[in-house]
Amino acid sequence: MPKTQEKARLLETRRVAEDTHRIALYAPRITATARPGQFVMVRITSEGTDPLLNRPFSFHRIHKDDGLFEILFRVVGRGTWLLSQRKEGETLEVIGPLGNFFTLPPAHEETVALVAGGIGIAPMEEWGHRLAQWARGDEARRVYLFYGARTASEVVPTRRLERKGVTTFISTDDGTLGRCGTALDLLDQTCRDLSIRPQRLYSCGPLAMQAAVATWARQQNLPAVMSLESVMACGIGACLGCALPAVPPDDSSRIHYVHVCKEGPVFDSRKILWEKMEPMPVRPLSFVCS
Amino acid sequence: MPKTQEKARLLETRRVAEDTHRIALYAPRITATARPGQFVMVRITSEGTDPLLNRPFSFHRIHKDDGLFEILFRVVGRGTWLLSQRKEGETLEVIGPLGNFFTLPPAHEETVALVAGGIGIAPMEEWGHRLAQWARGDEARRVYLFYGARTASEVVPTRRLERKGVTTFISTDDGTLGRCGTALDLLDQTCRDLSIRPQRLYSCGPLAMQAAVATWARQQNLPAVMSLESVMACGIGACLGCALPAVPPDDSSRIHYVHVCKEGPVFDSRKILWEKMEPMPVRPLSFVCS
Amino acid sequence: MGKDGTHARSAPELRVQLGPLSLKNPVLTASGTFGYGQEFSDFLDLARLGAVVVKGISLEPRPGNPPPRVTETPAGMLNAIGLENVGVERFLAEKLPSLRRRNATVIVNILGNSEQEYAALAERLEDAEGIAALEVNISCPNVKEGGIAFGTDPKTAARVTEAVRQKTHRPLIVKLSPNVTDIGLIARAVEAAGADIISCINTVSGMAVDVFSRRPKLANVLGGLSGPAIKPVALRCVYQVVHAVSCPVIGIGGIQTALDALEFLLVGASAVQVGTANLVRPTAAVEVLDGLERFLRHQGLASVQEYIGTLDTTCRLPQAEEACAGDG
Amino acid sequence: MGKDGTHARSAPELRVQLGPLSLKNPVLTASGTFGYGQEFSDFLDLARLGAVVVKGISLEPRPGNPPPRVTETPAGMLNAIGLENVGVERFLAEKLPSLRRRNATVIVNILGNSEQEYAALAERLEDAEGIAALEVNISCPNVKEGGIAFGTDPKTAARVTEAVRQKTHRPLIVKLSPNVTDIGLIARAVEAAGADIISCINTVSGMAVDVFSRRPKLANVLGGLSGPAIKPVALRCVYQVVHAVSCPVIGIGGIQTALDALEFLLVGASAVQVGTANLVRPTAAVEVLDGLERFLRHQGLASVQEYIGTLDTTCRLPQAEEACAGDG
Ligand SMILES: Cc1cc2nc3c(=O)[nH]c(=O)nc-3n(C[C@H](O)[C@H](O)[C@H](O)COP(=O)(O)OP(=O)(O)OC[C@H]3O[C@@H](n4cnc5c(N)ncnc54)[C@H](O)[C@@H]3O)c2cc1C
Ligand SMILES: Cc1cc2nc3c(=O)[nH]c(=O)nc-3n(C[C@H](O)[C@H](O)[C@H](O)COP(=O)(O)OP(=O)(O)OC[C@H]3O[C@@H](n4cnc5c(N)ncnc54)[C@H](O)[C@@H]3O)c2cc1C
Ligand SMILES: Cc1cc2nc3c(=O)[nH]c(=O)nc-3n(C[C@H](O)[C@H](O)[C@H](O)COP(=O)(O)O)c2cc1C
Ligand SMILES: Cc1cc2nc3c(=O)[nH]c(=O)nc-3n(C[C@H](O)[C@H](O)[C@H](O)COP(=O)(O)O)c2cc1C
Ligand code: FES
Ligand code: FES
Repeated sequence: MPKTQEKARLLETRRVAEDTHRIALYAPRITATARPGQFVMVRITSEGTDPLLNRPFSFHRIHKDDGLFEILFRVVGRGTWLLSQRKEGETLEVIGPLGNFFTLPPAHEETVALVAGGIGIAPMEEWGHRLAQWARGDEARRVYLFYGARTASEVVPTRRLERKGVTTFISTDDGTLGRCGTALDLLDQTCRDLSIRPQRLYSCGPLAMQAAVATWARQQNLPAVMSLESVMACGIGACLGCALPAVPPDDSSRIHYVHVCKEGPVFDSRKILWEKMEPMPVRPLSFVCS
Repeated sequence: MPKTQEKARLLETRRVAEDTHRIALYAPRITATARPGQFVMVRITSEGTDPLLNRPFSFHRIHKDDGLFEILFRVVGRGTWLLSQRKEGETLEVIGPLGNFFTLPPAHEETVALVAGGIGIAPMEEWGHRLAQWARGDEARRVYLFYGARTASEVVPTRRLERKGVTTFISTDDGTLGRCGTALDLLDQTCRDLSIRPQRLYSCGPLAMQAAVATWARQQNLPAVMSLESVMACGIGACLGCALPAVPPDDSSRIHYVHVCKEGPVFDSRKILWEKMEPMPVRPLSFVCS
Repeated sequence: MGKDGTHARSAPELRVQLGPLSLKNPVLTASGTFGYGQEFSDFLDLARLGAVVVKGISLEPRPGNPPPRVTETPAGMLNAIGLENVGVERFLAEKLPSLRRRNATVIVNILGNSEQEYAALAERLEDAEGIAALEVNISCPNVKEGGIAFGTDPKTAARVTEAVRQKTHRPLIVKLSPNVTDIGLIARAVEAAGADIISCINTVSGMAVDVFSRRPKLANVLGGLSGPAIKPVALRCVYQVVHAVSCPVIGIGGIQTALDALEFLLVGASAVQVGTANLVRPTAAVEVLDGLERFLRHQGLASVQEYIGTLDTTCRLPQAEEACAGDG
Repeated sequence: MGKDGTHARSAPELRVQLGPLSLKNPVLTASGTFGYGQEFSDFLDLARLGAVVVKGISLEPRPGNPPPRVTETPAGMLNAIGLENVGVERFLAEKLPSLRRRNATVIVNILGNSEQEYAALAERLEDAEGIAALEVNISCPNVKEGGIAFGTDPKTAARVTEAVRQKTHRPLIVKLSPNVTDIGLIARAVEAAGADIISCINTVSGMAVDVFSRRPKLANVLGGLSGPAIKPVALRCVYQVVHAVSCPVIGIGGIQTALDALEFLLVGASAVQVGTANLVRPTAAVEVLDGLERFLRHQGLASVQEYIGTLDTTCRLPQAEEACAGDG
């Protein structure tokens, strides 16, 4: 899967929930080898050298036949704000596909759960699709999605996944849609209530949620496959900027880091040192964008 | 005339000659007190801090009744290139009106000549208008325009001025339109050929041309009023960046500078130390813009 | 509940005390980027500002450097104005009265090429009314020592500070250059020599050239870099100075917005100066001030003082020993 | 006549000779921004580059600093990677062979925390095949002297240089830090101590904080500023070093385009390194190379050598005496 730098044409841009946008990019070379869980680096500026760095976004939907993919993003700062201002017909420089990807569950597993918090839903759509295909190969297979958002207006529609056969549960922190609580509450309670026993979790969301899901999975003795974030400069393994604290291969106590863009973004949750992670600061949009 | 910072709406943008654009800006507060010869500072970037500084442009046309003015500019670097990419409906931050302005000839003068080289035509349109009005006040008054460009494709149409009664002569360096030669050749030859005896010159154009016009005016013992350029940061007299070498008020030999944005941009040519001026470097567009 | 989700309160207290200098708010304008104040009176009310720091004044008027004097760089600009100024006499006769009429709090930035010049300036200004403080620009070359800037050596920096200190009872601000190996060292030297307040940074030494004409973009060849580009350098210098001295510090460098100003307050500056931003948006300083107040309300803080110096640098993870700090 | 109005000619000569080091062209990649080369092999042909300077190598592997390690700044970025690297043994076993397979010209950047470590590294690398030169990063803290960086003092800078010089016959490049009062002084010291070539600049010390969480944006608090923002500083340093020494100089700092690279060549650098730009556009270095060739054709120059150091700094106007160069 060679990495490519491609001038992508912005085919469609759509606001799909509060501060959340989906854009379709025509980039046949990148699309040709894209796999769910991988990401692209998107050049934000067209005008000068500020903002300087590209921003990473997961493949949200991959349309191989059309040579295009979609990304779904939340406006959290200047880069994403500027991206939300881009218009159809403009071009964006994109580098990809980058990083590793989700792999199908081993043969003996039948029930898997996707867990998504907030914009963590982004990579789950394409991956949910593939898992739905996987489930169609065997009657006993089940795919669940547990999707938590802060409030109803931020919930990205999941109809497409449901239609494909992914059983979807939704919660919001404030109870304005679905169950009231976090994605983990949702997962935990729903599994109890409906006696669902996932054999594997695929999770994406904010650090605090991911850490909680990791703990839950450990308690349940389940593997949890996580798509993680980190501040990135290059996305191609060159700068070593995207390090996260991890369990060293030799299980010693020495300092060890993994790199989200190279060994990730998809990790086995047991390999990450959750308690050592620095949370991403959250900045009120009213101060950051204009 | 208070200076104002105004969010101007870009009403119309039009390519009027090769690499030359005219844009109309709705900015009623600035327009209200704008006078020919003055200029505005235009904020180029909408995205970040690069390019950082505003760019100066002369009033090309002032439409008091409509609360709008037009600027005419040539693409010579990144800032003007980005400006040429702006679309109707966008807003631009503009500061103005700035600097001093052209004043009408003293009562005893009847024949005046405008001399414009290249994009130096920009301020001459509005000023030509006012002079045409002035000429209408007295039968003996005459206004001529001597306009030199590099080549036919770069000539900005002057019909509007001609219709108002400004007798216009055009030259191009390569002879593709009008007389072959510089604006000064044009001025000199036409005055000889047609026995025109201007009593005053108003001139705007590249430094080399301005210096030549200044010398010619001195030989003819004519006052030459010149709109000059300099690299600017603020345009409001705060940074002292836009200095040009000038004759000191006491006519001594000590070092003296005038500031284009404050004491200018309109100067009496005899006040400028032409031989000490540093020319603005010219950069091939193919390397500078993308 | 307010719009931002916090409780409405009375206006946060913006007053700051910098040693002997009390300012109505911590937003000042930086010397050389705000003229003599009057250039901005069409755009804002000078009386609203914490203070106006005027263009650097010398004993005699100076013509400044030949043009070109300014040029743009990525997210910044270079200047080599050459300290053009009207000289102290015209300043006192024309500029200061105009500032006072507008009720501006005035800080006078002074410069010279010898200790004597600095001292003479301080003396000349001592009796003038309406000057809140002196700010000493020590980035000027010391002609007695081969033109090396006073501010690059702790000894000469201290001597200039002392010379001024002896001639003034006014609050004394010394303004440091970032173009040194150890800014903390210079800071300690000027504090010991009598500075009440330290302001930093002055511009970063830089250069630009035109590849087609093969000429420098500034006639002076070298110039001072300012603007957003230098903000990380300025913040680092302020952080180092705050940890080196006990006197209050004024942060300068690349401040365009309230968030930029807050970064300096967070690392421990008691006030800030807005510089190059004034040249780009003449209303920049009051916009910073308004944004600062809005931020304090949003964060539920009763005063700016509560925010100053509250940076939390504890690290969750052990640092790699012997790492080359900040070098890859 | 060509499209640009100049006569078509044979391809301009790009080869440059830097003392003992001959390079096929003057466009190199900067250490730490190009990984070990292989990360870029999908994007460009490594063999086209003047040289690949690899990520700094130490005797032992290093884990690097805790995250966050990078953050964006206006037209720049800060990094505090903490010199994470695989160590010299894995470099020789895995990385160097991969680079050689791709026919890259390899320059090895080395770092340590004592003269002994630098010397030991040079010794270990001496017999390896396929190394065109060593580049010594002297921005690392000297643990014996309280962690002050070797590169900030002419004496320690010279001692590291000598230590490496004694162990290597290879062309020796010493890479200078801009975080000093007088970079010319350091340059002269390392030249006298045996450096064949000087490269500059390493990153500028800087800092960034988050005003909402009140935390530094880098876990290491301080970081190194790179990218377009620092180009004017880098250019000034190169100018100063070129005038201080007689050995060849490699220019580094904020180079994104061919025009940027040409600015460094114009002030006298014999080659350049593209750094942060690689992170933004992985094809940046070859784009610089292509643009350079296009420029030379456009200007009708037969070789890059004809262009190097041809800056014309004569001034038409008298400088104001005693002006504070570059400070307002
Ligand atoms: C592999 C990967 C895949 C991602 N996929 C998506 C996606 O599909 N949709 C989506 O909306 N977001 C995704 N992100 C996060 C996205 O990259 C950031 O939200 C974006 O870079 C913020 O840019 P900004 O300029 O708007 O914010 P900034 O102004 O740069 O920062 C604003 C906030 O965003 C945080 N932030 C900055 N950089 C990153 C980063 N690289 N990762 C996470 N947070 C960051 C900052 O800490 C800060 O709190 C992904 C991140 C990674 C690493
Ligand atoms: C008072 C005044 C009025 C002006 N009116 C007009 C006008 O009506 N129409 C028009 O097309 N141009 C006008 N100019 C020139 C215009 O401001 C410059 O062409 C513009 O700033 C270049 O910006 P840039 O980013 O495209 O070029 P840059 O990339 O900044 O520079 C490209 C070239 O333009 C030159 N340049 C840079 N700044 C200036 C400057 N302030 N003045 C002159 N040249 C500069 C540079 O030396 C260089 O050769 C005026 C300039 C002044 C001072
Ligand atoms: C992420 C990163 C890592 C770096 N690592 C090293 C290093 O290991 N050794 C070194 O000498 N310089 C290192 N540098 C400095 C660069 O080689 C270069 O000197 C500096 O970034 C300035 O150039 P630029 O502005 O083009 O990036 C690093 C820079 C960056 C941005
Ligand atoms: C055009 C200009 C002129 C300046 N003149 C002076 C001066 O006279 N005295 C002084 O101490 N600093 C002077 N400075 C430095 C500024 O006061 C300030 O320290 C520096 O620009 C950094 O802040 P900024 O990035 O916000 O501009 C000048 C800066 C600029 C841009
Ligand atoms: S972002 Fe550069 S190595 Fe991962
Ligand atoms: S441009 Fe700032 S004083 Fe003229």
